[in-house]
Amino acid sequence: MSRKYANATEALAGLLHDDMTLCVGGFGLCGIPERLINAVRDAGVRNLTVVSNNAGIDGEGLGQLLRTGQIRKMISSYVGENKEFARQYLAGELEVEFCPQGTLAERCRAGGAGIPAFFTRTGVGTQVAEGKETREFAGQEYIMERSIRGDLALIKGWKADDAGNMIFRKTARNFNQVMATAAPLCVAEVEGIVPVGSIEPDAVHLPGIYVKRLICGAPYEKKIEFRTVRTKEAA
Amino acid sequence: MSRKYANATEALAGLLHDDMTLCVGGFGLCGIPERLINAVRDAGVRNLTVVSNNAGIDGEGLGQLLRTGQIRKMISSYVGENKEFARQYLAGELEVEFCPQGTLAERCRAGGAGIPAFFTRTGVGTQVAEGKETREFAGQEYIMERSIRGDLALIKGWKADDAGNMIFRKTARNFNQVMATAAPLCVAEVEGIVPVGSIEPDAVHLPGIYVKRLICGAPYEKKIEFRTVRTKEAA
Amino acid sequence: MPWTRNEIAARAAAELEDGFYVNLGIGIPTLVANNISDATNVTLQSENGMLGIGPFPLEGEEDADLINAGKQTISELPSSAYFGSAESFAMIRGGHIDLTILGALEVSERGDIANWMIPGKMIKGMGGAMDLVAGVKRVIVTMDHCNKGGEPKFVQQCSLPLTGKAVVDMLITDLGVFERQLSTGRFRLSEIAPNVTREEIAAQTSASYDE
Amino acid sequence: MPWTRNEIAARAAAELEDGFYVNLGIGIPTLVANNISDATNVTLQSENGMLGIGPFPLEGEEDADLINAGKQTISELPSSAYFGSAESFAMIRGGHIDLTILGALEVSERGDIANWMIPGKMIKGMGGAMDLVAGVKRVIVTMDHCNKGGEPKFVQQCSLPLTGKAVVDMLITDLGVFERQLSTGRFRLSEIAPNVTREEIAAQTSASYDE
Repeated sequence: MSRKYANATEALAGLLHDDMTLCVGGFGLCGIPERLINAVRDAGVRNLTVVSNNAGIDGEGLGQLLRTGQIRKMISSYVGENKEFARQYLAGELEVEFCPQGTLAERCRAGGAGIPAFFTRTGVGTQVAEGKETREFAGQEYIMERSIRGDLALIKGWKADDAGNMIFRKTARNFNQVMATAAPLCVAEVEGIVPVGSIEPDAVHLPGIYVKRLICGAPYEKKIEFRTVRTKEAA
Repeated sequence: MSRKYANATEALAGLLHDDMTLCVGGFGLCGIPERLINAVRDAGVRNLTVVSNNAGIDGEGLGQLLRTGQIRKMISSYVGENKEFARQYLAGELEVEFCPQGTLAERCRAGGAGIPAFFTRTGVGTQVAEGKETREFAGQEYIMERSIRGDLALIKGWKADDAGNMIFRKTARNFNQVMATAAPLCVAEVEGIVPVGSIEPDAVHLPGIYVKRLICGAPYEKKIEFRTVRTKEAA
Repeated sequence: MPWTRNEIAARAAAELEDGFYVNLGIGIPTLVANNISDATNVTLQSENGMLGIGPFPLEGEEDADLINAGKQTISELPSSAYFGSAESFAMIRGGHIDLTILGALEVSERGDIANWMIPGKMIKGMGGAMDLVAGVKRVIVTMDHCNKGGEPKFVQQCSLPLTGKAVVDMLITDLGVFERQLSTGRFRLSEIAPNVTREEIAAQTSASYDE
Repeated sequence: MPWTRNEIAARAAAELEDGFYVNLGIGIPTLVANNISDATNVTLQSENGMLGIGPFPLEGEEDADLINAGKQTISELPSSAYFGSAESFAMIRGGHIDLTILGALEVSERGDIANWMIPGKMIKGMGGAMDLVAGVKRVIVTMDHCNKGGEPKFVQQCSLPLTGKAVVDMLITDLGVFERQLSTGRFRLSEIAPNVTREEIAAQTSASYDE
């Protein structure tokens, strides 16, 4: 029973439907599952709820699904890089739940870890607390936050073996690790599928139990949002 | 400002006092901070609360602190391998809070992650639920569990650099990773201190932010509780 | 003839499906590992932080850093992965493990299980058992039908402190197999060991169950 | 003469202590990195999952997989470590970061901060700012004393949606430094930019503070 699929469309076959909730990894354009997002676009499923820290940029990443109007609701912490997002939001075409980045990560972790709710200080006294239960612990006020669990997780890794064991590369790990746990099913794209045994068991970032289907999406032309450099003299 | 200390006694200098709570890593005798435990024994501090999955065996690991009567209370999930524990417990000399292993790990994680309480299904309808708030989420009953935060964490790693970045080896990782986060201060012993730069940034299991003091405790004569083998023919 | 311990384990092993992630308890459940067919690709989880438990090591190759939740030396596989205890139980509690097979002191007719404590006698602690019965998708108990004193362990109501309430999905004893029905929450006797009669089982059971 | 943006950053950098773990926000806080003395060993955290942020990469060495929370390309150090977002914010929320330096739209006299939203205008989201102000041990805000329209940003009560309530420990503007007193919860003007008078500051401030 191999996890390997030939391409994103095949890897998603039978898993997509209207009105579903997708948990999507990535931070900005860094470590986003672009092949899988494109396949969701091509599949044409609509009315999606998407849990993702960001919403891509115009025409890139989740920006593609915004452009096609497939997303009904976003749960995100920061969407500043996306003009189409702003337009749809202000026009009332898109529902948005802004969630602090750490609370978003923790709500997804909780969803993956069987914890329906937890308390956090993040957001106390702000709009984020509105409508939420608060409680004092040791004289401090906390908000109760609910877990997030999607129908399907889409993530991007660096290398994986056919047992699903995965490693990420540098800051491209970000939300991919936690999103993989936050749905009963996770489909992953990686830059290389390696033989079982070539990832050191102590080096695994995401154990194969979380990764049900796998594609190699290489070659990648990774986009950079803000290219900042120093000159040799300054170094 | 180096993290390196010459030995366990020096690494713990100024950090120990009566009535304190220690969070101690290890599972059985696997990955226990034995040098640091011995230094706690030699320091003679008393009335300790110790958070640790197990209590060592007679005369090994935390069994040493039981023998000297330095522990007032244990928070553990399993102590079946320690006769002195059983004796003190039945004699009323030792207070024990039994906590399911996963709940123990999660309570310590919560303590390290700024989460004062969370809900879990573990223990619903059992003694563990007694006196605890319960609540329904989506028709299921959950218990509210409180975080654990100690005064000092003692852990054992495999290798670390002087920035405190640490890697563990095989199943000796166990509770060490999470205990390191569950106190404002963590002292670690490792089998080798390596130059900064020799641990790949993607391979770090425990970032140096959690590790304030460090000793090399080598050489180790690691104990095995239950030696189980197969013969070559059976292989 | 009642099933032997190994036959109970073999019957439990028949519940494993290809691709399953499984956590095995101590005792009869440990024997399940030897009864997994080569055609079934099963990954064993150890709650102290490992996926992909290999066989016991060859003599001389024991590694103190490589043990299972029963603290026995084990070996790793090419597909193994290690992680910490918090992640291990996030995996268990989050419903990512397909099946756990555990021993028990008592199982009740409503699916309660008691396997961690005999007041005044056994004070070892529950270890990971409460987390496993609460978090794993399917819970199978393997145990002798009666205790050493000949008294039923499959009972109307557990007399010992519970490990979990209404969590057992299947009970396999030396006398037969009982499956708990989702619809009623009651067990149904679905299989009988060779040459054991329904009457013999009924006589050694204080739990009420469907035939 | 009011401080320049870089002078504000330099003043903030003086708050860093040897061994500190620090998270820097976007804008003036980013400039703090260039003002850290070589004698002070400070580790910078990036909330997208990194400890030990290095300088911007040399041209041609940019790596799309290596960015900071502002999505700018950065470099790594020999002491760097990567981790996922859940762990990154466990670190932040758990109080393991010593100091965060952030920009702000408004700071109130009780230490409230607003820096994520202008209703009907700026709808970018709060990112990690709410987690930082709630979780980090010490919060320093660096900002211009007045907005582009010349109106005070250090106010009696924030008019914009809050990022955090009573969380700012120190405020550094182009005109001076305000430290919030643990005992009273009120700010005290502790330092004045060269050739700026107390009266000038008072005139450009709607917050009440101690002298």
